[in-house]
Amino acid sequence: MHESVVTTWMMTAGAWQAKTWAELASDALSQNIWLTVAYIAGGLIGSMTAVTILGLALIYAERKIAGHFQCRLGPMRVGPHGIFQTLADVVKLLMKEDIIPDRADKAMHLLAPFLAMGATMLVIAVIPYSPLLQLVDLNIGVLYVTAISGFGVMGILLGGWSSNNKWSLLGAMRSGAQIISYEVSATLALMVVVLFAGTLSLRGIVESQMDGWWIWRAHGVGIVAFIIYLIASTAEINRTPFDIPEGESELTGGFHTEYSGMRFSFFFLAEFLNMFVVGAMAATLFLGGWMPFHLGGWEGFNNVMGLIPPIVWFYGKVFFIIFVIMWFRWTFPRLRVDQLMRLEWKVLLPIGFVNLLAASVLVLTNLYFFPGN
Amino acid sequence: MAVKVKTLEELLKPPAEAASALSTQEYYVNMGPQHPISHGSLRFVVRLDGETAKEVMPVPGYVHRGIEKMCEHLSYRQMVHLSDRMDYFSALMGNWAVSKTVEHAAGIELNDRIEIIRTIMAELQRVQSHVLWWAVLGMDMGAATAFLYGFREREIIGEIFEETIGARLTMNYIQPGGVMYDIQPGFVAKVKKLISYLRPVIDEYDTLLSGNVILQERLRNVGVLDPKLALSMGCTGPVLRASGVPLDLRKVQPYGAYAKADFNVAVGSKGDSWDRYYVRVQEMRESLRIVEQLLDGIPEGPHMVMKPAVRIKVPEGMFYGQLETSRGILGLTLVSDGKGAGPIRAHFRSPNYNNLWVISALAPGWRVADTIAILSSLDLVIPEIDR
Amino acid sequence: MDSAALVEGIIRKHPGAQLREGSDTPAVKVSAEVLVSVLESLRDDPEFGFDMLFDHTAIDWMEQGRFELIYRLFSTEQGHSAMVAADVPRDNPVAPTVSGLWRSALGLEREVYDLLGVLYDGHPDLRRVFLEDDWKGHPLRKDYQDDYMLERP
Amino acid sequence: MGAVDFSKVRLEQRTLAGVKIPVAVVPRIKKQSYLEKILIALKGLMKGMRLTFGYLIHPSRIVTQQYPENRATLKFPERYRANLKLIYDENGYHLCGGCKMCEKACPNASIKVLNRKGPVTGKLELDRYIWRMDSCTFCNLCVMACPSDALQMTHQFENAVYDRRLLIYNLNRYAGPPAEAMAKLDEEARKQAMEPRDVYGGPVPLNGEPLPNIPPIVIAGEEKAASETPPSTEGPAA
Repeated sequence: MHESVVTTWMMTAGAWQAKTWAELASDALSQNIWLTVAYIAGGLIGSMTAVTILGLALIYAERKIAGHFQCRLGPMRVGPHGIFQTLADVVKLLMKEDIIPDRADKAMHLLAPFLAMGATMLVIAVIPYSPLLQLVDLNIGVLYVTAISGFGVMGILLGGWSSNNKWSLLGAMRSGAQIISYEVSATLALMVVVLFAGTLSLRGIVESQMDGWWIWRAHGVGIVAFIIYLIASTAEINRTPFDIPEGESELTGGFHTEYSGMRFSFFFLAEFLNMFVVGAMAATLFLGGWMPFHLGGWEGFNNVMGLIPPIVWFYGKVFFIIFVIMWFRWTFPRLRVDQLMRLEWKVLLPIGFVNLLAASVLVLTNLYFFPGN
Repeated sequence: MAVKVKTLEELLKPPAEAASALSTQEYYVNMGPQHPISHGSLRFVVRLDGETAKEVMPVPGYVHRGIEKMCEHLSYRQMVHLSDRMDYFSALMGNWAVSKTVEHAAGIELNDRIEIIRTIMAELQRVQSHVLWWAVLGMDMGAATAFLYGFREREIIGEIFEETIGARLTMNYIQPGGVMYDIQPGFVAKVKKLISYLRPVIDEYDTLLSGNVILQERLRNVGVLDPKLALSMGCTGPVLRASGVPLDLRKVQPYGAYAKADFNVAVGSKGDSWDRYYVRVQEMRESLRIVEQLLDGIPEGPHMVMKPAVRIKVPEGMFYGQLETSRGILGLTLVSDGKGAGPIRAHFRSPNYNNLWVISALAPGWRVADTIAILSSLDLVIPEIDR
Repeated sequence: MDSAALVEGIIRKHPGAQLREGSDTPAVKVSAEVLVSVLESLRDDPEFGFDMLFDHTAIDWMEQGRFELIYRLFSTEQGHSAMVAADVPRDNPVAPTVSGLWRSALGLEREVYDLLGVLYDGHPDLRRVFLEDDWKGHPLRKDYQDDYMLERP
Repeated sequence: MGAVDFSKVRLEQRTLAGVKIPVAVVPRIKKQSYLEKILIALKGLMKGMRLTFGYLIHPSRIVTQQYPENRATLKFPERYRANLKLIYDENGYHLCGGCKMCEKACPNASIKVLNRKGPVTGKLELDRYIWRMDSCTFCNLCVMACPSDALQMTHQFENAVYDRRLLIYNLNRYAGPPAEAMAKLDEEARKQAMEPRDVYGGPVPLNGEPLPNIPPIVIAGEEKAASETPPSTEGPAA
């Protein structure tokens, strides 16, 4: 994930057409199978390391941001300004006893956190971090991401069901209903961009935004789709104001009530990585992915923007989205389960459909900015 | 024994087998005594059908300390510090209730200074208590930030108390025959500063929570308490006032210096959780008004009309005193034999104990999350229920 | 209505009632048999209009062998309050329930049962409130003893 | 324009219990159409977000204190009530005459004053002033009851120990007459009248074990009670 500075600068010097690592890998496959195996193994290890670092960073960020939203300081003890606090917590969680409730469905109870985590890991593989860095470029990238992130609910459902606890079960059922509902809206919002870009490949979508990001190129349709996606995906990843599956004050923790130690930390990490995935998808589809911010006609400005490495652009956009999601969490109260459904089926879904319809009209009539490209 | 006494186990009948494959099965869950909503140690046995609560049975008693029994062994002065430990969010009003009853029983006359200091302190305490309730309601609704903001203001008011009283929570300040300490010289200026700080902050609360559509949807039309039912259930305080009955002892039977102040009694029009919510927010503003009016008119005089070591003599008989705490009417029945230093029987009429049972009338038919909202809007303090 | 007139009015309406001495609030004493009917008429009679059962408790007069039940009533219309007292014998403390008149009695009577052991005939849900269901004894009785009680030095 | 106009509190006069009461009827949430509702809702949410963002970008509004680090700058109000202590005058003599008023005033029996017959003066004087911090509620009644103003609540509030028995303090530094009586004695008699006392020199908890290395002191008349109660740190006295 973290390329050397040299590579980054090579790319910014106009090497966007260079082959990605994924393409190199598929080339290599035809030549040597061991290269491919090495590639897969390297990718796995690389993304696991990246995911761990990312998770720790995000947890730390959330605690600090939450603290400052609430007139607090956040963690201050471990390390300067508490930067090693998350690390200390990880050590603590790893050393804690892993309790499996009596009469729980053991196999499923053990499996659930890994399912939740695994689904997220799979999505990480297809996200284009920069022109060069993308593990796999699937030609059905958007479809793959929606499908796999829907798979994550299996972990929550299994975890809640197998815990043999009524609160967990309630949380899991809520989560199931919630994710199934909100996936519809999220996908509808993504479809808008797919219509404009004319491709399902994430790399293709990023490249289609060379002249402008889809959030503003489409006469308002883009921004509506973006807002719908943001709300729906916040719900999909169970963040406040849609955190009813955990519902701390109602369900005492929801689906992960009975989890402790490392397995709990997996659920915890999965939540934060899901947030990253949502941020990455929103950035890729609506905010131009690793594309720098360009304004038509402002050559000097564009050149300066182009000097910033693409990976910085990508992460900047992702962290902005993540910040907004955290901002939601530390401002809003929680919805009730039926209000949640009402919001989806009575507000988001109709607006999403109308928006998709409007988008298709715009696409057919070429009535958006820079349709030629 | 002719009268049948039940146990909780007998009430919890095992859920009937589902009649068909499509019908649902009811189940019991225990909310509490260790549950984030229980705000202390209160247990609810809830019969659920899916997400819908069918029956809510409060099971109090986890913090029962036998305060009434203890009072039988204590003197009238010593009783006061136990009232701190009932409704600890309005400890001063508990102190005042005991002191008021004892003074009434022993025939102690107070001067204006004592009455005004007591009133100011009690109203500041009411604001503090409501701020805390607001914060906790935010937390129960999932808005953790509101919780921290509320605590911030609570601490600021607590510092005023600490300055004059020396304690923040269990203050034991209002004593039979006066108040423990006279106010500090800078007290009036500090409280004025506090009022000018709190007013915009309460508007800020409106922006953060009251104006938030999610909170409005969570509270509006949820748990409507009919005024007739409220009276029959013995509700008092904001819970009753939200149903439109302006029963406020500060107006109905003015005590302290309330007759000197001009203020409105906040009432609701429908009696749902929203009314219970906003009545309290409005009460904070009215309390600030009371404090502001009284601050300038504190007359000179001693802060105690009798020496703190003098034994209080209460004649034989039965005495009753009551006042309006943050949560309703707290009454105290004292039975004295005219001989001992303390009562032979003391009974607290607890506002929370009566408000508690409302939950079992309001919650059925609502969802689990609404049960939380209703409970939160009732503003229960468990140690006062259990005593 | 002021206190003297209130007591007089109640006694006029209910010949069985008599003044309960030694209370600072207007108080009458009735026998336990007529308690419910007296309270019901106090609630429904527009002259009194006691729509709230404010408080209910009992006092253990151990030497005299009786529990005195105390009902505090309040009228939100008239603004007056009254206390009705009734005696039940200490060795067979059975009292009629008033939970059919005011719902607040449901909780208050449970508390009195729990702490003083007065049994309420007809109470739909007579259970202990604070103490466990298998607790022995009733702590607010004057002769209550248990192993963990500490005598004040 | 929000869903609720918070400034619009309806003022009315109502009569209850024969008293005219000015009431403020709190605002209700207005009925809105579908689109209006969505827009107002979004606006309300944005307002809340603006508020929290304002706090995020103003670190000066942070109110938390870094407690153990800021010990040096912690400020206590003068009347702050924490651990009890006996006041000593400039010569190091306490003012307590052993009248037991505090013991009688204490609601939790946290104070035990033991007197002895003074070896020099021949009068009753303070032997041990035992304060059970573990059951003290800091109600200040003892300080108020003291006729010779010998007691004070200090600002020392950090009391964490690993054994509850260590919370039972002996407050007087010496057994002997108070400053008032000391004034009548000469230098030599003063020294003789004083017998040093340790912080942990009092009797053991009502039903606890003796402290390690500290010999238990049996109060006259309570030997039996002390021996009968089982040694336990989790007794009901808590």
